[in-house]
Amino acid sequence: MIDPSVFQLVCFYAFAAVTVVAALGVITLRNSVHAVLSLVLTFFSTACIWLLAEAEFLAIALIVVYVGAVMVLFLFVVMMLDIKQEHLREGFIRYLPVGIVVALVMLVEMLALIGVRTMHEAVMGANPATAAGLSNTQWLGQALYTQFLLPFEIAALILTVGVVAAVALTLRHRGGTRHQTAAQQVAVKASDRVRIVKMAAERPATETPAAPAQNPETKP
Amino acid sequence: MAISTSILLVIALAPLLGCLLAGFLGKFIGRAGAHSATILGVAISCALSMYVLYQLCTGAVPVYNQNIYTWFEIGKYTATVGFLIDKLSAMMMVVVTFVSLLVHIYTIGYMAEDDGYQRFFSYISLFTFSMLMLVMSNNFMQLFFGWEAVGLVSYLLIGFWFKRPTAIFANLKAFLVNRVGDFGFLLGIAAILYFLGTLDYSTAFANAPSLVGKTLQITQNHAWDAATVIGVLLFIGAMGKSAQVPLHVWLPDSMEGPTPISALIHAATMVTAGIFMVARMSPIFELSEGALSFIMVIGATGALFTGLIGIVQNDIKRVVAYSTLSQLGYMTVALGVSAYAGAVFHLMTHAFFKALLFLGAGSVIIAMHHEQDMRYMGGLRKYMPVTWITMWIGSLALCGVPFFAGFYSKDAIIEAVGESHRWGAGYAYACVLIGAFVTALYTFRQMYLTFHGKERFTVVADHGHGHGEHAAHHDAHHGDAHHGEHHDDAHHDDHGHHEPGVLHHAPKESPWVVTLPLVLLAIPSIVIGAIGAKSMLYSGWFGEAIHVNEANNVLAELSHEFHDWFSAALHGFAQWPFVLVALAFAIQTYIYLFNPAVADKIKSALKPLWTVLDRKYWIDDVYFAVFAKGGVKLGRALWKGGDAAVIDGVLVDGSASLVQRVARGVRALQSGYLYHYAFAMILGLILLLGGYWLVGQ
Amino acid sequence: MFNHLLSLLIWLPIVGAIPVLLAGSGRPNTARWISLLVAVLTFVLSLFLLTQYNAADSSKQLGESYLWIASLGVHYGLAVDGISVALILLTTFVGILVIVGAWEVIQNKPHQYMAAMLVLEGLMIGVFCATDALLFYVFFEAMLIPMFILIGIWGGPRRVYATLKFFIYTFLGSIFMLVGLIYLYLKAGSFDLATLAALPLSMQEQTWLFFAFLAAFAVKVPMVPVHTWLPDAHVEAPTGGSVVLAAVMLKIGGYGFLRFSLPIVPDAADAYAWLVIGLSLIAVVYIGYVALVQDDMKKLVAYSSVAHMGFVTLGIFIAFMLVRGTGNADAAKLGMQGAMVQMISHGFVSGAMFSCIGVLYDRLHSRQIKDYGGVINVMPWFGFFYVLFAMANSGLPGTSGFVGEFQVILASFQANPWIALFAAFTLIIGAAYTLWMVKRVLWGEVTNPHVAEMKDINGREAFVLIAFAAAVVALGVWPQPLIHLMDSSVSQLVQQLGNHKI
Amino acid sequence: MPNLNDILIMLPELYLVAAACLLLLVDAFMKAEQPVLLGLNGREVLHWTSILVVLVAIYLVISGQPEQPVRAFGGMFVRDGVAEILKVFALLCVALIFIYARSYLADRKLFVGEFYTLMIFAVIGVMLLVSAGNLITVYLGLELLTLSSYALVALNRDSKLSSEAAVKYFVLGALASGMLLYGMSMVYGATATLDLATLHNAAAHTGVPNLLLFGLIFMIIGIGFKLGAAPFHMWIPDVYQGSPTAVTIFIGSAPKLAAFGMAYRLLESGLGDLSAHWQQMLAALAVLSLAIGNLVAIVQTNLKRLLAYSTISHMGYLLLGLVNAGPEGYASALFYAISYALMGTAAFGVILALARAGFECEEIDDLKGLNQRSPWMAFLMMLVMFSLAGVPPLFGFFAKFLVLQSAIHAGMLWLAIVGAVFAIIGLYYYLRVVKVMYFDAPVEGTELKPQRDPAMRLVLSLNALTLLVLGLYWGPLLGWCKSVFPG
Amino acid sequence: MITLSHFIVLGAVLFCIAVASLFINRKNVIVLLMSIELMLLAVNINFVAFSRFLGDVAGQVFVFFILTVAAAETAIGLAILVLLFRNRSTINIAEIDSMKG
Repeated sequence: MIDPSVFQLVCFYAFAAVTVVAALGVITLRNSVHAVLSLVLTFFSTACIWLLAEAEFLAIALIVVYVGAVMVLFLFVVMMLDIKQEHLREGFIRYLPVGIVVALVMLVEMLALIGVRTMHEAVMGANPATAAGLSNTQWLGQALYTQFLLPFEIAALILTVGVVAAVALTLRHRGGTRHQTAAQQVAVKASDRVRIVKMAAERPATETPAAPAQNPETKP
Repeated sequence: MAISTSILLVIALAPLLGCLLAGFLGKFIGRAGAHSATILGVAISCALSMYVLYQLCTGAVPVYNQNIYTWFEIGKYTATVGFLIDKLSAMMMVVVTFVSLLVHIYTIGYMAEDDGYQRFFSYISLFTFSMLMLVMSNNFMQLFFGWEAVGLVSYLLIGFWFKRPTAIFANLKAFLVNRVGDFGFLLGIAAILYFLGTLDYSTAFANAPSLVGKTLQITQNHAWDAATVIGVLLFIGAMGKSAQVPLHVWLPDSMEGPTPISALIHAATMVTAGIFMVARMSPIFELSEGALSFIMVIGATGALFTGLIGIVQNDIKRVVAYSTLSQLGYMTVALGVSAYAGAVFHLMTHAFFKALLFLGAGSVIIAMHHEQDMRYMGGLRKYMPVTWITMWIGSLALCGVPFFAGFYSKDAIIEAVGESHRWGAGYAYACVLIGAFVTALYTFRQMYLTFHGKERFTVVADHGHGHGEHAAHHDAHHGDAHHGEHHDDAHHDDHGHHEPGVLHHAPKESPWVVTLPLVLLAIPSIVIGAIGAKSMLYSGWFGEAIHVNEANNVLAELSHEFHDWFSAALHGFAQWPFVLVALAFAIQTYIYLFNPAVADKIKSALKPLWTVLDRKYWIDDVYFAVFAKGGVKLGRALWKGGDAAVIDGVLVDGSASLVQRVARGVRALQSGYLYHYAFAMILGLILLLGGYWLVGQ
Repeated sequence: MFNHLLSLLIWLPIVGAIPVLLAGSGRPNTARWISLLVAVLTFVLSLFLLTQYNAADSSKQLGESYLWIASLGVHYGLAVDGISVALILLTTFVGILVIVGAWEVIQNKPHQYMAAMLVLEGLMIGVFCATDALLFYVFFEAMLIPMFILIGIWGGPRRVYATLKFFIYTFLGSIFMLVGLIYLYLKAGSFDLATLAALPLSMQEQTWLFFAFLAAFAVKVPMVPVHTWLPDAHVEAPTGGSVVLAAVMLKIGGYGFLRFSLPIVPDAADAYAWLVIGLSLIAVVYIGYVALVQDDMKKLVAYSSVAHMGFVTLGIFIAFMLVRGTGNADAAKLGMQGAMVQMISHGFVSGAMFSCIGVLYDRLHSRQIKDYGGVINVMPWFGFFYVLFAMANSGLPGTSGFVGEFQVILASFQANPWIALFAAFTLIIGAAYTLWMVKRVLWGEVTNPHVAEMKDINGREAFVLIAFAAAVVALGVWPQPLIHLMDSSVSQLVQQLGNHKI
Repeated sequence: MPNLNDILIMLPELYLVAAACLLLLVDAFMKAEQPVLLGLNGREVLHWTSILVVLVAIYLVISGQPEQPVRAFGGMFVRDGVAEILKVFALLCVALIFIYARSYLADRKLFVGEFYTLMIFAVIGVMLLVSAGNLITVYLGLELLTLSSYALVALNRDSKLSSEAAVKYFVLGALASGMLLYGMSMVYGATATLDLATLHNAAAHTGVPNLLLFGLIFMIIGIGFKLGAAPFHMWIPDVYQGSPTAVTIFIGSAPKLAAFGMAYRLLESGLGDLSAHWQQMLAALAVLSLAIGNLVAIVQTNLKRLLAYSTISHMGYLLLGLVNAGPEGYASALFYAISYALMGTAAFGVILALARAGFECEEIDDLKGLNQRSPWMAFLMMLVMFSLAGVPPLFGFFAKFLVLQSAIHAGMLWLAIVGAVFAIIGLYYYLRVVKVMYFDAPVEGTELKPQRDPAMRLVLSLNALTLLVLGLYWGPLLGWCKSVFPG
Repeated sequence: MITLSHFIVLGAVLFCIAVASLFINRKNVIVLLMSIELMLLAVNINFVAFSRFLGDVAGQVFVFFILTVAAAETAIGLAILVLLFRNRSTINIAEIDSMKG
């Protein structure tokens, strides 16, 4: 048998490699759809890594929420916008060296400052959820609905804002289109449909031509 | 009994009141009102001054020295306004008010037609006030006040005819040159305050002996004798006011002013303020051989070299002006040899005869319809006998012919210089002696050219304008001739200058208001020397007012030889000065009466010398080029180079535009591209991380 | 009310500006009369202040103090000494004259002009009263706003450049002072000037603070080489603006030296007195030459202001050399008094000169000297005043211009004859630039038809000029009352000079 | 478990949430264009109701002010003096903005309910952020605010500039959030807590603060971005310019208060013991902000952009106060934030008042000759400009004075001098605005009249005059600011 | 043996990739949005790892909220993107520079 810890490590490296490669794919692929799909792959492999860290709930949530909803939204927009792919990658190569240099410098700085060496000694201990006799989801849920109740409510608020904002920004009342409003249709009265108007056979001669002109001003 | 303060106040303020009346209310009180008010004011001053002098002479009253009010009082330093009336100041007061009174009267005639009649009276009364403040002062502050105030009036009067470009040039020049003198004078006063701790005369003079041995640290290891510093600085003030070389350049130009002013201010009184001041400060000057030598050399140089210029002048007033310069030189020399009394005495006699000469010249100018060039005169004696005679009196007095006033004063000076052993006395003696000869040369030349010989003008028939008597008016337009611009069309044709030597009316004697002052001045020009010589020169008449160290007292030496005025005069005929005068008389008589052509021959023979004199040794030109033009050039250079270029250009606008340029550069970073913005943030992150990495670890 | 006399003096004009503003451009005469009324009331109040002030007492008087910012311990503290009283009188006096002077001259939004003037007046009085450094600073800076507006709206063609330069220059100087004041506050825990004066400071601290103060006040005075805003500001400012600027605002620089540099950093001020004295002398000589060649009358007078203000700084700092160098406290007082008298006198003289130029400008709409010539022919009365003020400007005895310069020169000779020598140079160069201008403007034939059409001064202008003339002559003939007013305060200051802080 | 007390502590926030939801419903179901109440149409009812809602919230905040800091929801929420004061002024700003913005929005067909609800959501975000007691609440409050802001910026859907601004804002904002979160993760890793109070204690005892400091750097970037401090300022000019002015005025006011609150919470409440480290970083940001803000503002021609750069420089000054890292410094920074919020609303308020259909009044030259056309508006704007420039006796001066004092007190004299120098450069462009209004002639044919909305004119006048009044009498406000930071 | 550093390094690498993408990518706004998702993912990895290694639940809860917020954020981001495209018919970053300076 393979030592579980070694297996874990192998798995980790494998998923990590996929994650990184897929992430690179996200930012390098010409076709936006491919990029989105590559991002999905990134998420997927990350979820696997989280499973390795025994964070099952979040791993599943990541896939459900992200891959299931967010990435679909992305795809939807990408398709909808009908973007010409060819132009969108121009200049990428030109700036790539700068990008690599900056990214590497940053990475080196970050790693140096984080002090990954000391972290190397931190070995994954016992699963705290298990230690508490709970599943990961229970563990998380208990915290979420007690200690983190307020943030939870705020998150709800944020989602509301997201909805309001998305609607406010994209919903259009187009003047040219015709809508049927069921409520109006139901609530209609007979008097609204037909009005019997009595009219003189011919125009009264006394009426001055100026009178109608005033109407628009008095009744805005 | 003492001199009444009220009297002194009236003496000083009466002319001021007249000035204010004539000046501010001139329109209401009219011409007659203006001259009456001012003449009355000056007459009162004159009468009271004489009374005060009389009181002092009789010994009935002691010297008056009181403060009127405190001007400022700061700690131990006080400045006051007050009067010191001793014989010196009393004599000056009489001279000033007397000459002023006569000039006031003379002006009635001279300025009869001028638009600025009231203004003129106002000015001369203001002058009288200022001059009185100067001579009556008992402290340095007030002295400086009077000193500058007479300068102001001089400025106003030289520029009285403000339309003349030459006049307004001359008055500016006069004021500025005087300011150069005042610059030194003020420093001198500051030095007195520094060394003697007071601005009051009596205290200062009492402390003066303490100056001995004191020095003024000029540089780290260089110190000057205190008394010399003070003396020289004060004398620089006198050089300005009394037109001593090299600050003499303003005086000839000041002749742009109306002639009465030339007589009053630029001959009789104001220009002698410097002489008066040095005499007044004698206790201080006596402490410094160096300063006195300096004074003597300056004076002697002026006495000779400015006189020389007089010989080549053709303008009748300018001759007198150079003669004034020369005579001021004599007075200064006298001061330089510690013969203060001689200087003051000469000041007095000079005041009379020089005022006479100026007023006489003015009279001639009236007669000649504002022709001042002597080359177009000649033979005037038969037209204007009073003027002729009085001017001869004045001339003889000027030349120092025995029995005339000038003889006593001038001869005393020459002899005093001869007696002196001060450094430079030899040079000074030579100068004054030759100067006497030169004086006679230009004086007789002037008299002959003006009154004798052929008439070099022609009288053309009158055009019927009847302006003959209105000569004074034309003086106002004299300067215009050079510029060919005439605003006063009514008198356009009256100006003889367009054709020199052509008159529309025959010359004639001036009215009585003009001749009366001539006569009144001629009298003292003859007798005052004889009257005053013994007492003022040799008997210590001034008393405490003038202090002379025993060792320096050359007049005392001379007094042994002086017995009485008559014998002195007789003795004078055998002296060098008179011989020189007689020689000059002979020469000039030959040239101008018998052989006028010789003059031109000499002139062409001595062309270089003549040019030197005609150009006044180029001093004016050099001053103008260096100080006026140079000052403007320097100013422009400093302005454009310093203020505009360096401070504003580089520092102010430069930094502003630098900021602008930097701002534009920084602005370019805000490119509008999202990736640049992100890059900036990331760069910020990297730098913060890196900075921390480098610093923190 | 009499307990709040100083507050009243400050706030009366400022509050009085509100009805003036409310009068609006539709009722210009109402605005004018109200502002005149306010200005006159303020002047009367200041005269009352004079009667209330006890000149024999050297301490600060008529004090008011309220806690302004409790958490910082900043006070709204007012009090005056003789110097303040003199300067307040100058301010209120000039305040009336600028309002009268602008009467019909300002046609564009006169109510705003008058209101700005009144606000400015109140703020300037505030500067002279404040005993709290922060309050002083507030008044000191707030003044810039109305002045900025005055120059900017009613100024000449380059007004924008000039007014920006003015504002930024001054702000530049004073912001460093602010930093210095904050430093002092942190050290002393108070902005009270008396407390700051008693605060011991090391030489290094004093040096930095000295230069911070110098930056503020040197710009304001202005001293060479930070003077270049002044000619521009003056040239472009409307007449009233120039008058106030020259007559009062510049004095605030000198006043600041007295209130800050002298008592707070005496040792550094003594150590760098040579610098200030040197700059003052440069102001006299260098600026004199620069003034000589100006083609614009206002610029000329502006430069001459710089030169004359040189005497103020010279007088103040020569006192250090005298007290500390020679121990001659009386001479130091002489110099200091000279500086003070010069401040007041320059207020009158420069105000008068600018008023005169304003009179000319209103007629011909030019300030160029070359556009004039022979003005005396058509405006004799004007000529009288012009010559009088020109003479005062060149320091003629008998006018106020002489007194301060005389005293400063006398005092500086006590310290070092060379200083006096350069200072006395003003006698020559001052007369040269002033009288040369007079010559070109006033004397001579009428040079052009425009000049020929000029009318002599009217009653309103005459009022302004007569008032200035009276002040100039009165001060010149008898300066002792003014000197007496300031004497005890100056003595006190001189005494403080000798206090070493280290 | 939360109890009633927790609810009461959070009453103002909860009330606002409820009110916001109600407004959302009202907006959805009320006929916008028809009179519904007292002759007002639906929109107007919404407008006034929103104002009322905010005012009531202010009342609730003030009336419920606790004596001592209290915590709710297990320390997630802290109600203390700092939070109170920030909330009061943030709400006040929003109320002012509602009043100022109406005519502007109506002229541009933006007078929609979403504006009001999003604003209220945003201000709830502000309130949560400044009251946060936990990194999670910090993050969520911040996101509530920023997400609302993104939407508000893009509110004018047909404007190219608006959408461009929104994209820039969004991308950079998300980047900043990402960095902030990254920092938070590191802090969490170092201290094993998200609670700020616990964090404070842990930070005090942690021996190896390397990870903590690393996190700190990232968090400072988040703070810097929110403040708009250089070099994280790039979004500010474009967003200010591109947003509808009614939104710009918001971006320029309440979020700055929030940013201060966030900085205070993270840096002082959380990592106060590391002040020696972050002081230096903030000082660097301050210098850069002062330099870039003031310099680039000089060359602007667009008034909103100019004010944007001015904001950057003001944030530099605010940082001078924070650099002090003591009660006094926080008080001065808070004072500065309040002063800036008031000045910002007044400045943009004048622009809103002058803008009309087809005329944005956002170029500096648009103000030409304002004094001729509308002296009162010119006067108000002048007050604002001088206040922004820091000229006494206006409010802005004292704010600057206090932060300079804090910097000097912190021993950073050099920083104060830098601040002073850039104040001079800054002066120039404020004066330029005054110059245009007062010294330039109006452009012929343009009409420069404020909107005929009496409420707006009155409130705007009060807003601007407050700058003068507070300049003359700022002691109480300072006292308040100081009292919330116990020594 | 998986250690904490494995996760952290992975997070750091992802973070750097995302950050680099933000300025290398000069054309497509959508890629920017995706980069942001990557960045958040990196953060989440950190939190999960720290939570697991510290035995503290808060980190995982935070991740939960980050996911939630990111969803809302993406919705708004995409809405803005749509707006942008409607107004300008492009999502090319290099062309979005009407405001600068």
